[in-house]
Amino acid sequence: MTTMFEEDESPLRRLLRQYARSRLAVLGAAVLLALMLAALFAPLLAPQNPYDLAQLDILDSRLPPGSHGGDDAAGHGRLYLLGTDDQGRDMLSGMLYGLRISLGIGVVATLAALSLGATLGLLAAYAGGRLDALLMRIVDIQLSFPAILVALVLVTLLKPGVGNVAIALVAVQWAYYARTVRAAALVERRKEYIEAAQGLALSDARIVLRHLLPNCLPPVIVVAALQVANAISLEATLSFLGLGVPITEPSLGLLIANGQQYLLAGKYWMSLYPGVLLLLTILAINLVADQLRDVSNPRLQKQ
Amino acid sequence: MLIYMIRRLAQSVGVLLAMSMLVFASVYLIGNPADILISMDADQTERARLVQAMGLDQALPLQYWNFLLHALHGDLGNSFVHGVPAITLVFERLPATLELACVAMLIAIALGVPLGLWAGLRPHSWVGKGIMTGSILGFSLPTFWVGLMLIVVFAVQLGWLPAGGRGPTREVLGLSLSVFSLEGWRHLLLPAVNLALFKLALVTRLTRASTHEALTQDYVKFAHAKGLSPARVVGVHVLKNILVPIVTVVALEFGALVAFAAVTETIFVWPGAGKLIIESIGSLDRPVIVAYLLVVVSMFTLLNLLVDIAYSSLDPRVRLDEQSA
Amino acid sequence: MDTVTPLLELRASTKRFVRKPDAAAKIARLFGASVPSRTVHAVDDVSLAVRPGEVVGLVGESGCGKSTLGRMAAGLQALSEGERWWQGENAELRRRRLSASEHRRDMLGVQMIFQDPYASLNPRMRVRQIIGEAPVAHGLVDAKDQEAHVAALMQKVGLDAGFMRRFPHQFSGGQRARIGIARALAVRPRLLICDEAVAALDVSIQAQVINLFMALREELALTYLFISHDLGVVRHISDRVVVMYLGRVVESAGADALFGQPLHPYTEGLLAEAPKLEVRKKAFVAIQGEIPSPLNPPRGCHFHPRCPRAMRRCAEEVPALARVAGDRWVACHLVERMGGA
Amino acid sequence: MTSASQPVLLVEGLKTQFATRAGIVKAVDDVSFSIERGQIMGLVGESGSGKSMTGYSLIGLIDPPGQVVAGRLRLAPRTGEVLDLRRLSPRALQGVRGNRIAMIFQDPMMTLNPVLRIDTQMIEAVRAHHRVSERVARERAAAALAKVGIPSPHERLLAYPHQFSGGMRQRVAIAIALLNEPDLIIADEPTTALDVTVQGQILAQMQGLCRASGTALIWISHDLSVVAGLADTVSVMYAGRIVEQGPVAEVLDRPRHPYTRGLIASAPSRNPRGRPLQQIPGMTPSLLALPQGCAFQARCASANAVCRNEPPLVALDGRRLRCFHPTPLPSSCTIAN
Amino acid sequence: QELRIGLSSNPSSVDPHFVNNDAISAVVSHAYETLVALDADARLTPALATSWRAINDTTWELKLRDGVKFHDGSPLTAQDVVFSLERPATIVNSPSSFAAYTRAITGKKVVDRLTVQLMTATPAPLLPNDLTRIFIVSRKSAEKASSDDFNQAKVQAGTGPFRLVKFTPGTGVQFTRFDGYWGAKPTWSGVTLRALPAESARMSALLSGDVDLVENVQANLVSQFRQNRNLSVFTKVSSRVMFLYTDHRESSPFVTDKDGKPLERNPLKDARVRQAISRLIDRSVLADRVLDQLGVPTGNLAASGMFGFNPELKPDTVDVQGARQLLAEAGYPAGFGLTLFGPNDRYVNDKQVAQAIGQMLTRGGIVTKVQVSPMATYVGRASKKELGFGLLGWGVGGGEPSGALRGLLATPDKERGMGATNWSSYSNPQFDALLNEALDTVDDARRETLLQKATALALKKDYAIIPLYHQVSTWATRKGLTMVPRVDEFTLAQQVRAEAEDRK
Ligand SMILES: Nc1ncnc2c1ncn2[C@@H]1O[C@H](COP(=O)(O)OP(=O)(O)OP(=O)(O)O)[C@@H](O)[C@H]1O
Ligand SMILES: Nc1ncnc2c1ncn2[C@@H]1O[C@H](COP(=O)(O)OP(=O)(O)OP(=O)(O)O)[C@@H](O)[C@H]1O
Ligand SMILES: [Mg+2]
Ligand SMILES: [Mg+2]
Repeated sequence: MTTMFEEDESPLRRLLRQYARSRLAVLGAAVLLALMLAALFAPLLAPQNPYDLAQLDILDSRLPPGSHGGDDAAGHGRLYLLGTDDQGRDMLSGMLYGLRISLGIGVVATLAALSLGATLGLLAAYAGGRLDALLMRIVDIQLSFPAILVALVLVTLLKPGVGNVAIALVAVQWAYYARTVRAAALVERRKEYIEAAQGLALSDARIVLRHLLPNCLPPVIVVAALQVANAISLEATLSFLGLGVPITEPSLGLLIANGQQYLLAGKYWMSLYPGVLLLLTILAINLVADQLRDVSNPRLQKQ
Repeated sequence: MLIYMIRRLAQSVGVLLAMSMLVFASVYLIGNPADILISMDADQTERARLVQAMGLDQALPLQYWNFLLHALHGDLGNSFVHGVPAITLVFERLPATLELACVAMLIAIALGVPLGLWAGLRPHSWVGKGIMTGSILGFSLPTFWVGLMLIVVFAVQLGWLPAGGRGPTREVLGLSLSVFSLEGWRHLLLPAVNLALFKLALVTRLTRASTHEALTQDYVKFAHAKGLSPARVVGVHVLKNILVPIVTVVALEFGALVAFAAVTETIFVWPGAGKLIIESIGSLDRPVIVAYLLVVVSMFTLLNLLVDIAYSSLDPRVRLDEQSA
Repeated sequence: MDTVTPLLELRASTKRFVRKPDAAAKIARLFGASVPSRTVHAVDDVSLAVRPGEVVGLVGESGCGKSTLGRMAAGLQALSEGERWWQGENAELRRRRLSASEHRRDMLGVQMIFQDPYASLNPRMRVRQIIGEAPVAHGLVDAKDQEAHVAALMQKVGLDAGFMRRFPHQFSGGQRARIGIARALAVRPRLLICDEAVAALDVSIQAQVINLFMALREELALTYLFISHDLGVVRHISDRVVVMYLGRVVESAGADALFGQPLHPYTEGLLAEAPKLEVRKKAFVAIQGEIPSPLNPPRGCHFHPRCPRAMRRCAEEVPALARVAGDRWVACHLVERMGGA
Repeated sequence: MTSASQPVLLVEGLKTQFATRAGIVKAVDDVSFSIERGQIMGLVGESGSGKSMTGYSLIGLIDPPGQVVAGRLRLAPRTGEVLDLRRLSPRALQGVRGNRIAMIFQDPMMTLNPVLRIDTQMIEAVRAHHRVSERVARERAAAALAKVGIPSPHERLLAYPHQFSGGMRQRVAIAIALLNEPDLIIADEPTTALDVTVQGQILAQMQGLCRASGTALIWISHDLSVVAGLADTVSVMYAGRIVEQGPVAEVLDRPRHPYTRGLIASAPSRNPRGRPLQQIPGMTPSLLALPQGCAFQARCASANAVCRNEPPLVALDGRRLRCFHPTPLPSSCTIAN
Repeated sequence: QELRIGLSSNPSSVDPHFVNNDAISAVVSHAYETLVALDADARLTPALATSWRAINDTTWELKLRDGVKFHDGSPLTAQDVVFSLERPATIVNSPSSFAAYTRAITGKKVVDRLTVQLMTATPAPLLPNDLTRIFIVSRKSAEKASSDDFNQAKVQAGTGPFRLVKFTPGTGVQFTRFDGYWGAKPTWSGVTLRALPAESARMSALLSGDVDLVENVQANLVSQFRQNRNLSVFTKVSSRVMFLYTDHRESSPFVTDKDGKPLERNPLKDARVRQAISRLIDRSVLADRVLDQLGVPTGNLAASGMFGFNPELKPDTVDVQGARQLLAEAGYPAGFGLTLFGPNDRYVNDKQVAQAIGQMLTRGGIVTKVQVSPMATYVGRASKKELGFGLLGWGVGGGEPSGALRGLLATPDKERGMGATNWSSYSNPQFDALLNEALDTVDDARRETLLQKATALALKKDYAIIPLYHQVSTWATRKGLTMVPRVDEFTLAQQVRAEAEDRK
């Protein structure tokens, strides 16, 4: 028997192949990968541990890019390739670690929000009835709060800290996923393959986990990729408002926020470099997510 | 429609109630307003007197209950900091925020829809791709950073526009607005652009996506087959269809815009409600926080309702009472 | 006549879809607003029996309740009224009597094959999973034998077993229909309910799938409830045909009898309208009027507004489904009179 | 007039291709036919055989990356001039669409713009081609609705599409096609989504309207029996090519292409009840990976080495045929009777 | 000619008795005056009262200035003074009342039109200082007026050189010259105060010429502004002292060993440890580098030159060796772990200072984490004594440090209003006795000595808190303006002049 499909291709491979069609998106993916690696191996790459106060020297503060520090045993201080911030922190190291925190918060918060939201959304859709109504009312309430305010109040409440910023971001985002997943699940639930599974007397848990979930998640995951960028951005804004991560362990956003007051003084490097890195990161994530969304669109997949 | 209104009303009351409770509890948990409000050199007696005057000596549920009783009479309490009714304060500042948000939204729509249409109609052209990549930038730049850059470039370096504050205002229909003078606009421009940037990206992408989607529909092909000019097909058939999602998102985002104005207002010293809320959170001015959130959430809810109504006029298929709860 | 116990039976079954008024609607009613509670009588007092080994065809226009009836028969949808009998026993009582696993066996005894070959297969599962999941989950087949089982089934429905690791999107419509059939067969059902199972297929493929159905019937002693709006197909494979109109059965008869001499005016119109290869330059004269909405069906006989021979009585009185002769049932006042005369 | 001799539409060697990343898709490959005034041509074939693309090619509505790459499309409307559709400027083509050639699509739910009222959609169709006042256009629209059997047309004009049933919508679409009294209507499976009785109504109306106005009609369908009852001539497509073409009676009663024959033979009504249907083995090939020569060879019982060559479309027995091994006549006669 | 000033605060009211807040008092000072004023160096000077003296231990007599007119046209009389001293207590919803300054007064006696006697229950040496806080308003206008009327400029009840024109919450305040002013005629025909709390916006406003003068110049811009031909910078050591408070309790949260495990005994309880901390901090680096010279190292609470300043208390100099030795003596040769808390939105470069201190301590062996948060959260936790070690600033107001000693260091005593802000839980009966004596001493010279002694005891001997530096206040103006900067950080148009005019 002949067939129309010659290749025995897995969906993942097909996705990758279609993804690779846009050069810009491939570039974005490459940059993102590089950034992630840089963040992951920051302790190995960074010349300094910017979070160890003992390694900082206030006398080396605010040095322009390419300066040497003064206070070294040998007399020649170390080289600060991208300058230092107002604590004498090596900008390069600070940015690498900051990227780690920013990406970490963005990814962790998004993943947590996604799992929480998806679970509740699925539950609501599959169970229906009162549970559904209750969950959706909570979602409505959550969504009618402006995100930034929720985060603001929460972080103030929980006291600033990496974990708490992530919690605030989860609190801001989960409802969104719950609603999206529920909507997707309601559509999928009507499809005949679910009915077929019910007809095959499979257990509810099995139907939800093996049939419903895998079909609701992919579009949401793509959205989540975009949300990572949002989360990073929101964390930066919180840091700017003085409510973000600890001051001695700055994220990219906090570095920018700290550096911005030196802009007028012409000490651009303190906020420009982390700003550019943040921009690059978010740009890369968006490029990747954008393309992912395009290729995961079934309308475009058929050809 | 009536049912729908009742349902929405009940929902909003629930939302407002839940919200006020949450805010009450969270402000309580953050800290004691008395600590920050009372001047440091005040002694214990003075403190005790003030705490009592603000009603902070009572148990939290009791405070909440009192608040509810007063709220039913439209009294949301006096600002701890300003001493005036919190709701008055919020309404005093709201016009400035609304003005900023409206102008920002207008900028976003006026630029975003044409750009999005262009990109949607020519998705493979360089211009189209350029618009889309450019719009990612709008998403990527943190608002506060862009704001500072705008100030540095346009106010300090070039000296074209003022760095912050609001221009002269005029009372119109009880709202003091600053859009009636050149000076007013000069002050408005930078913060509005700053605020608009994110939404501009959003509107552009949404328009493009909807256009793209609409173009694959049979009715577009049918319109072409009727021999309509491409201008009419795009201008009437496509536009009217993509209007539905755009109006929805724009209206919903308008609420977010008002909320997000807090950051822009802080940077540009725009005397709006967003700045007020940031200050109030900073000083734990609970009545103002509650009043602000109540107003904003009510606005959100109202907008939602308006969206739904607009929806049904734009998209005749939607009938309000059929949206199941 | 009915000496054989039907394998599956629906007795006076009704399915209503009601949107219950919520609190807000009730309040609105208090204010005097007229809030219609919307009820769709998808299936209205229908009795249907499928005897072992039989192929029952179910025809009717879109929205007349064929799929709903099919789902009720398959046990996928609860009945609003009436009873479902399985192997001569009230399914509800039987369920109470049986253990969970025995009940599951019962459910497996009826399998449905769906219209849409795209939507009815989980797009994120491999064929092996799709076909092999249920038998393993129910312990019909050992996990290690899954592959062999699936391969055998695929062979049976005419698919290359080498495609086991593929995903549904990598198959054509006809192949997907076969996968759906294999999935149903995997749990060794006795009754297959085919809901428009060939409607989405191209004519040339349709023939292949129909042939497959017929071959399986012989081989596995299967019973079918065959839902379709294509009269030609139904006529070809059914022993008995049931015609539905707007939630009710209007006529039911052996295939030859029904196609040879339709009694109900609707059946008559349906047959007349069906385009035929043999008829050239036909002067089409259609049944007049649109299909009414099941939300507010006409009173009396549902068909009377479109019936060329409607009488006053038809608008008032619901005609009962009455036996005309042998296995032949019709719900029409005209026919009743005929029968009486 | 020359109308008797000159066909309304003459298509010669039409080729439409899609340049995709996976290769060139020859959606329409060397299609030729002609239609006389008032004549109904059925265009049949299975899904993906290029029926719709043929239709779209005629009115220049192929979406990129598709392109009409070859062929002559000559339209001779009542106005007397002869138009080469492929040479027309976009503007001129726009003047032909909906005016001289109208098209109706398969899905009645999707063809009307859901957010515009029926009157808007009808009036714009009139005013796109005629400088008339809105009132006149509205009258015309109402008249057209009446013609397709929609009662109280003036009121119905004010409705939105979602307030109509599928059959009614399709009739509105037909009314729009009729508005400017075109010379040719291309109907792309307009009744496939409809019920038998509703389909009957629409077929009846189309038939009557074409007879009355002398409009030529291309009826695209995958259902041979509909075409059998409606059309004068039929063209059978397979994998982008016309494999058999001729008067309905000739082609359907005495099919000579193995594919046409298989198609007809597989219809349940052509088979004894309860017996296995005759079937065409195999599946429709992908347009991307067509075999060298005849596209049908893999499924054809009589295929041999000759079939690796491109079969030409040859006139035979009052029809045109693209096959090296035409089925001998007598065998099909028996089936017909 | 009009003067436009960019404020770093956002005044919430212009009712002079509504809220006791320095920033608002500064704004209000354009239109209202007090009986006794503080000069630029925070020394008492006559204002609406030409003289004041204690006629016995519990009675003060004040002579009012003759010929003073209110903006509403009425003349200043003793009745207005009595009214003004009573008004603060009548404002109930004030978040921070001025009543604290009038509570000591138990009786008021109008001797004649221009003479008032104020009676107190106990000796009140600080009454004149307290009177520097209370603005005098016209009874005629203010009697029936609400705070709102003040804010909407419906009442014109001040005597100051400027008259309120308009107050726009969130935007600023506008004043115009009051021609009937009793003192020197102001240079400016009008004054606009614009609320520009965001630093960059305020600085940009000056750079772009939107305002003529700004207060609180962004620290890192001071030197740049100094070199800018178009700008002038003015600085003044302010009365705000920055210090670290340390937990004196048996155990303290956040005090750990070097690995972060909680310690049973609180090392901070040992004065040697506190001294070690003080010695580890390089105050000159803080002042010069971190604060861009907007700080002056101090070992005092009062600023140099102020009443109560103790010249013998020199700021500790950095001495890492000595500090380690002290730690070793105290039983922590290897150091221990701490968390330093502080605000991030209150003082000049507060978060940078906190981090820099963190660095210095960490290098000295006390591994320090730094946690900064907005003042709102910080104060809440600190006042509940949840934090053991923190950075705080204190404006030593009213012209002498007794308030600071009382609030920060006295053993908490609710009845007597002692130790309300004693977050370090410091308690030394000897200190309390000294302070109490000072508070009852009317004789200025003796009181000053007592205050100096008390300060020395707490700061030098006990290291109860660790003073760091005095903040330096800054102003920048466009070229051509001069101003007299004030130690109390007030920005007053009265003290700004155009240079050209000076030369004339
Ligand atoms: N879950 C449901 N809720 C509400 N109404 C329903 C539901 N399912 C079916 N209906 C209604 O019941 C009626 C019968 O539907 P059903 O799907 O059984 O028709 P059908 O004969 O299978 O039609 P088709 O040929 O289009 O498949 C329809 O009017 C449909 O709108
Ligand atoms: N955008 C496209 N890109 C590539 N190939 C296309 C595109 N659009 C259509 N095709 C191809 O053109 C061929 C002809 O399609 P067409 O729509 O004409 O088929 P059809 O005969 O109308 O089928 P159906 O009966 O399903 O409507 C199909 O095989 C399809 O794969
Ligand atoms: Mg169905
Ligand atoms: Mg087609």
